[in-house]
Amino acid sequence: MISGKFFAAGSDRRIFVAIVLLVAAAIVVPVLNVAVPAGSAFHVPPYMVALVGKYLCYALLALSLDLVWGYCGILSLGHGAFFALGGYAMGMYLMRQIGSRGVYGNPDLPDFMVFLNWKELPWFWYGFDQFWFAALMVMLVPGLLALVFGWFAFRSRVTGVYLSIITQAMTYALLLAFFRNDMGFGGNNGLTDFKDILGFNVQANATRSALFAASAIALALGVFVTWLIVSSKFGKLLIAVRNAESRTRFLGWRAENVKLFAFTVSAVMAGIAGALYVPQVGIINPGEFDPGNSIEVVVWTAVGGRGTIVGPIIGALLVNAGKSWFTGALPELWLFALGGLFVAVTLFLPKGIVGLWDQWRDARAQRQVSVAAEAGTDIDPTPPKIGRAQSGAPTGEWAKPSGGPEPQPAE
Amino acid sequence: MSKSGTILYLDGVSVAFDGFRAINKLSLVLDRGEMRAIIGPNGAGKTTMMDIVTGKTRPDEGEVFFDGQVDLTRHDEAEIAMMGIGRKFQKPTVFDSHTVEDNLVLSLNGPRSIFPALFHRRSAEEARRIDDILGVTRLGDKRGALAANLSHGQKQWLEIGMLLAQDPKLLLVDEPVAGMTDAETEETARLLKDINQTHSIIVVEHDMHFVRELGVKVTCLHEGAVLSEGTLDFVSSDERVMEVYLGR
Amino acid sequence: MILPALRCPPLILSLSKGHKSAVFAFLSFFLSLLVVFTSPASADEAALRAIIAKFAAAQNFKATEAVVQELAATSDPAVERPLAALAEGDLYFRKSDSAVFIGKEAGQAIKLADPLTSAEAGEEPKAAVTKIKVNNALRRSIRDALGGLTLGSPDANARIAAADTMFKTPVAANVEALDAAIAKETIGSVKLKLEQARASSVLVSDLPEDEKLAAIDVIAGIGSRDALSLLTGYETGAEGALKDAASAAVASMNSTLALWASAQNVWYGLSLGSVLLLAAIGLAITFGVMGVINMAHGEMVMLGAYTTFIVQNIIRTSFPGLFDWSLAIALPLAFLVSGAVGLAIERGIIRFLYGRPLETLLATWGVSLILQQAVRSIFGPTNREVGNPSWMSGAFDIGELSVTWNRLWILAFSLAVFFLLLFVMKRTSWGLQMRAVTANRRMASSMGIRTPWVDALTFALGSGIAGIAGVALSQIDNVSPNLGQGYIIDSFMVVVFGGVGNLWGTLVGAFSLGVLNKFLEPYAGAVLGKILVLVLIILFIQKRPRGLFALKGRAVEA
Amino acid sequence: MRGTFSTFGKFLFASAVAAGLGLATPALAQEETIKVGVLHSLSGTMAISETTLKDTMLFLIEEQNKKGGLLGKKLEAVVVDPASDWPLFAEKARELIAVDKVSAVFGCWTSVSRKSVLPVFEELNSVLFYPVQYEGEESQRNVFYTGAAPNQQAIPAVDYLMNEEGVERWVLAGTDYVYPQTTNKILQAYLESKGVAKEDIMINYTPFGHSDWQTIVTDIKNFGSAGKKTAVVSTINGDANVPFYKELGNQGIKAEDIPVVAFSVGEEELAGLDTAPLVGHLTAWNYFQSVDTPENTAFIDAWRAFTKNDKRVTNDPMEAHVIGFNMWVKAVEKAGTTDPDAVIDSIIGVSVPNLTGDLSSMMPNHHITKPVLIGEIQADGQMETVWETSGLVVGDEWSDYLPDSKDLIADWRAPLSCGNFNVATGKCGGKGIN
Repeated sequence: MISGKFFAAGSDRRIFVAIVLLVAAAIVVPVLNVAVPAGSAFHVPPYMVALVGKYLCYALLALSLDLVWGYCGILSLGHGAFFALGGYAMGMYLMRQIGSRGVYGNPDLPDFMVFLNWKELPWFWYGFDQFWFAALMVMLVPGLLALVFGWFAFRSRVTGVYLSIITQAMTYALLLAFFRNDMGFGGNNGLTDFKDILGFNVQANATRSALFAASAIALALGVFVTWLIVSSKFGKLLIAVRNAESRTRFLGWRAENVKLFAFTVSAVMAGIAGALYVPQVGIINPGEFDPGNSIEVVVWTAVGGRGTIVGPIIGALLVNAGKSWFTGALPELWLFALGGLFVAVTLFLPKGIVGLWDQWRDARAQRQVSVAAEAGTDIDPTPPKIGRAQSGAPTGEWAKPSGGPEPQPAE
Repeated sequence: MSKSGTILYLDGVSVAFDGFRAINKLSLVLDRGEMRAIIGPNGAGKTTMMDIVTGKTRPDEGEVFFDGQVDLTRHDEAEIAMMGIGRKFQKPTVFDSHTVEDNLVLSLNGPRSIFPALFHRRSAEEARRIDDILGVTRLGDKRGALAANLSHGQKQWLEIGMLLAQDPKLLLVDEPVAGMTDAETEETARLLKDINQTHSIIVVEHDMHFVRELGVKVTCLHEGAVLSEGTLDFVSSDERVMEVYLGR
Repeated sequence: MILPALRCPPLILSLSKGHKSAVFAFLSFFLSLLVVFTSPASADEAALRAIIAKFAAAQNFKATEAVVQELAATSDPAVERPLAALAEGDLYFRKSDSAVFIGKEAGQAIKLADPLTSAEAGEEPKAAVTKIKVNNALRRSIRDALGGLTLGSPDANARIAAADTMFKTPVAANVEALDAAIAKETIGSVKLKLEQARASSVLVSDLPEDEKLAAIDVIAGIGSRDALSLLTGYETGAEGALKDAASAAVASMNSTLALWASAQNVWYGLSLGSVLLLAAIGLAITFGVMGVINMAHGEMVMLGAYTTFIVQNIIRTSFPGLFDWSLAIALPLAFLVSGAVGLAIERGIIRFLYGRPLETLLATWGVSLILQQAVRSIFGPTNREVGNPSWMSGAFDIGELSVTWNRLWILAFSLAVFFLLLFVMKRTSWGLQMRAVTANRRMASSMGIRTPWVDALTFALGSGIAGIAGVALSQIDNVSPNLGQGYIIDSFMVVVFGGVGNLWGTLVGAFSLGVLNKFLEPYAGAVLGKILVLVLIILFIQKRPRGLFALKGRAVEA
Repeated sequence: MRGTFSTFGKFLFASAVAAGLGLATPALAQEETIKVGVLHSLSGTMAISETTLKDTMLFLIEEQNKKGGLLGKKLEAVVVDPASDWPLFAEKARELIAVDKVSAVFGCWTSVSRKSVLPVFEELNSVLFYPVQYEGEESQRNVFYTGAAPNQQAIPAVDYLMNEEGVERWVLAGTDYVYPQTTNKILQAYLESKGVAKEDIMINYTPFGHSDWQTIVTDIKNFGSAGKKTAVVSTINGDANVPFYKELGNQGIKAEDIPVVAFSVGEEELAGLDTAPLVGHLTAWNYFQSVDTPENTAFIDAWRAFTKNDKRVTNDPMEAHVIGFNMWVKAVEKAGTTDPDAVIDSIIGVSVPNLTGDLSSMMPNHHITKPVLIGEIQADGQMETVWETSGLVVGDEWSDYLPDSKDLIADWRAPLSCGNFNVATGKCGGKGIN
């Protein structure tokens, strides 16, 4: 039924295209990496596989933020926390896989516990030697945190700035907590020196390609699931909550449950992104909880265009590619470029790249309509559902302090 | 006063914001099937009264009962809406980035939990009701238009349509005809009277022409309490009412 | 060994209680006068020179220490000059002839002076002389030796300093000297100090037990940390009735000190609160009043701190005499610099974003990155030195409460800024306009208020105040490009906790978070304490979704 | 439909291609050069320390080129900015080795950044020179540790305090991360082995960037008033030091009463501080700018000329890079190639002059020999050496004071070629349970 709707209705081509591209990348890139000889022009170097694989995880993270921010108006400044928790769950599995190959050769304890003189494995490390358990935790831990946090916050109707700030407080508190060596997660150094994943060497080229493919498929699935959610009646409800939360209440909807569901699903997606990220970069440490990281995710989403599903993916890929390039080519200048980008995007591209594209297409359609109208024909410009759904900036509760909107040059 | 037979029963209700008494020992009773018009100058407490009935604001003291037995002060907005109290806001509040049709889809009465919404498919019955409502509210040709692009009057109609879709027992309608043409105003009055055949209604309105058109009992609020109650002619000839509206 | 000091003629000395360096500077100065105008009834000068010459041969600290002791044992006031110079690291010997001099660096050369008479003795290149090294242990010995020599000083402060030194380093031999000094003493407060010093010396002497018991009483009466330290040390080695008396005294002092400790904690909490208040108060304007989520707020603070650095730099190179005024000069400049940058940000970026507060978050985050990197490019990535003016250095005691001057000034300053701001907002027409624009932009503009200018100036005011905060924070924190980052999250927490749009909320929020933090710290540790505070804020916001001092009523709910 | 497809296809691939092209461009050099990677943060929180090391590397490479380069080729520095972001360190390391094809990398400051790049160096088989003092407990085939191990810094400092200052009571204060935790574990074991009672050791951890030191300084003061001579061993990191020392100064804690010995405070950190109230507090390093040797004077002069700043300070990690770079140059000359395997073999036993007037040698455990200097802070922000080891100390990668590491040694010479050889079991691989 669901897939029937997806393929038959063709309701948003760009979703379809994105999924096809991602699946294609998941197949083609590993093949070009592993099977094509290194000298060939079609060879994808392992370096690129690792790099783009990392970007894809970021893209999934940005997509998860898009679900809550773009569609539901919840600006989470703590999404990096869910990402990091998923990453830690995966990292714990990878640490347990090292077994006695650690530098001290202790079969049970990870190295960092050995040299801090720990005698036995803390209880919360139990079970992580099993992949299925770790995989479950990857989703459960961020999901549960989001559920508990959201249940408190949304039920008490913490909204707008207040919500953003407490999500930031949440990730900041976790950052400080994970820095503590006593927590048993390796402190500042985090978890590293991974050897195997599911019995395959994490550093092997084939494993890396497989992880790349897994990331691409996960992202494709993420796109599909997000699309399913936002194109259902629930998705309409999400947008309704973003537009006028209290109005939905007067219609009998429980806005807090709507938000809670979206927030939890989003956290799970972020957790999965983190879990795929860790084996590819080879380390997870508290730095991922840094509030600055979470703000950067917001920026990727804004650059691509929030509330558009493909926008955040494009934003994450572009900004990170830019960051990779700048930090290598113009290391002294890259913060200027990054900062300038944020300013420029907010000023001139309030709806992001995808929003700009829609605007341009709408303008063209408008011209066609007026031409057609003059010719006496009647063309109905059906507005693209997802792209345009965005058009009202998600002000809602936010607009209050400064009153009515001022002129906005880019609109 | 007995609560039985009433659809809405307010007794001795007071609420204050930072020392300012918005509602002051207000008592108001609406019988089942009744339509009531409420008038009063700005700040008389009309909107706050609606906030109390719909659960947005908790009264400091007093009783608020729905349908003779439900204590509304113990429920929140969503529960109250599910019990059957619908509200149209003074400033038309529709979902701007949804189409007219989707606005109605979200308002149709039915299950209000997450998973049914996630796997919801529109039934023939729902499609028919939407068509009906679009016909009644004359928004048939705007079905696919974004609510944000509607005129003020059309938004008013859409919100009334949303109320209809919700199919509540009691409708609270705040200034339904602001921004409407005379013809539309008359049309709205006719529609409300029509709805009143099967529903109880409270209408807040400044437009005396419209209130006269409705031809129902009128309550005038002032400084959070009932100043005068009766037919429009009775109320408008009340000296205190005249003083409030004209005097100061 | 310090005993012979008593037989010296009284020295004209002025000892300030403050820095050791100051003490030594005074010492040298007055000693030079002394050498010129008095003829010391002293040991033979040649003998002294012979001892001093041994410094050149001292291969290690132990050897140097022996020479110091030998010099001190002469009890000749003239030895204070070379000893003071040694403590300061200013004593050198010439490689060619092993002659010992007092030296002062002058560029690539060392200016030499005679160690006893301070007569100029020419210049040598650095390579031709060797510095006689000194370490903490040596400095301690010298301090003790000099302390004994100043017991008979005509300056009361010098005698108190000497008594304090003797109190901390009790020697049995001091008792006799102190007895004599007590007999001569006329000033009550000094006498008390001398008696305390005597008591500490009595404990280590072989005087009878009842004298020692009396001494324990005297020391217990002081009640300070030093006294406790002394008695605790004594207690471990004592026996019988003396041990019991010491233990009892230690116990009672400990309980008194515990009370003082909680008072101290409150003070620390207030002081931390004042820092939070300073950091947050500008944000209370830009974020609280205007609704701009200004992530570049921390960088405004940083700009203020760098302005202080520049001002001090100019003063250091051009007007060294004005150094104590540097902060006063920096204040208006920091306000102008940060205010101007704020104005530029408002005019250039933020005014296009009113009504879209989330976008202001992104844009100002970008601005903060740019400002950080700009400062890094201009001033370099390392910390810059901003000095404390003398009136902000050091500490004073109220009972056992130790209050540092810089914290006290910052507390006073933060309150002054707060009330000034409150005055501007509540009592001036500008403040009225500001509030009018916030409450209802359209109405305000139709009443003839030029809303764009009010917006711009309000933002500039908030930024300027952040700059002022930077001047104060430069006194206690790093002046580096990362300065602002450290405060931004805390600032937002304070404003949100206190309630957006309410200045009093920010005040109460800052101080309550500060005190809370400081009371958690001793139990939970600094890290866990901070985490707990964050968790409490999160929980608090659930209870009061709009902060401590929320505005109520219909208008608030959008 | 087509339009949509191609546009979004472009978007997706554009990012990948942009990255690929962008990263490949710096490779366009005129003549063949030997590339040297410089992996130090130029932005973010660590820029404060690491930027100087980047400049040092540029300086060293320029000096070497003036001498005619290496193996007849010019050296070329490839500078990247890992931006204090640990995963980015790994990405940039990979970029340097795989894309820029550098022959060796000089970089990292924090342990976590080193840990983050380790797998990359292992996988792509390149060499990293790591110039900062660290907690030890590591010896990796591809990494050369030119900073101090705990036995080259912490233990001599404690010995000094014990012997010269008669300290009996110890406060171990550090930032809560691995280096202080491990160092303090080692010191605690060491102190206890010297007969210090448990209650005479106080351990305190604070978060990164801690700025309110009032309570802790008071605690130190109180701990120090127990009638025994007390000292503070500080492993407080980075930015937290300035407010810590300011608080010490303001609360009037003098070095004569409670000396503080720090392992992470160098000339660079002190440059941001008025040191007059701190005179006499101690630091332990393997190099001070004030060291009076001809090598050091020449180095400082050349460095100041290079940076065009006659006040520019030098510090210990800079010296570590000087030693590491010279060792690498010598090893490459000895091997006749920059091939990492050859260099890894040839560098062991290489000795180069350090700036303190001795010859430092690369030991088989990939750590180097260094003198240990204890210095007192002076009013001008410099350190004055008050004590130094009589000879050079070999870096001990596996501490003898931790139960699980005391049986381990590292020796990268054939045939042992092992980073964690267990002398008790005679096997490579820690406890060697397999």
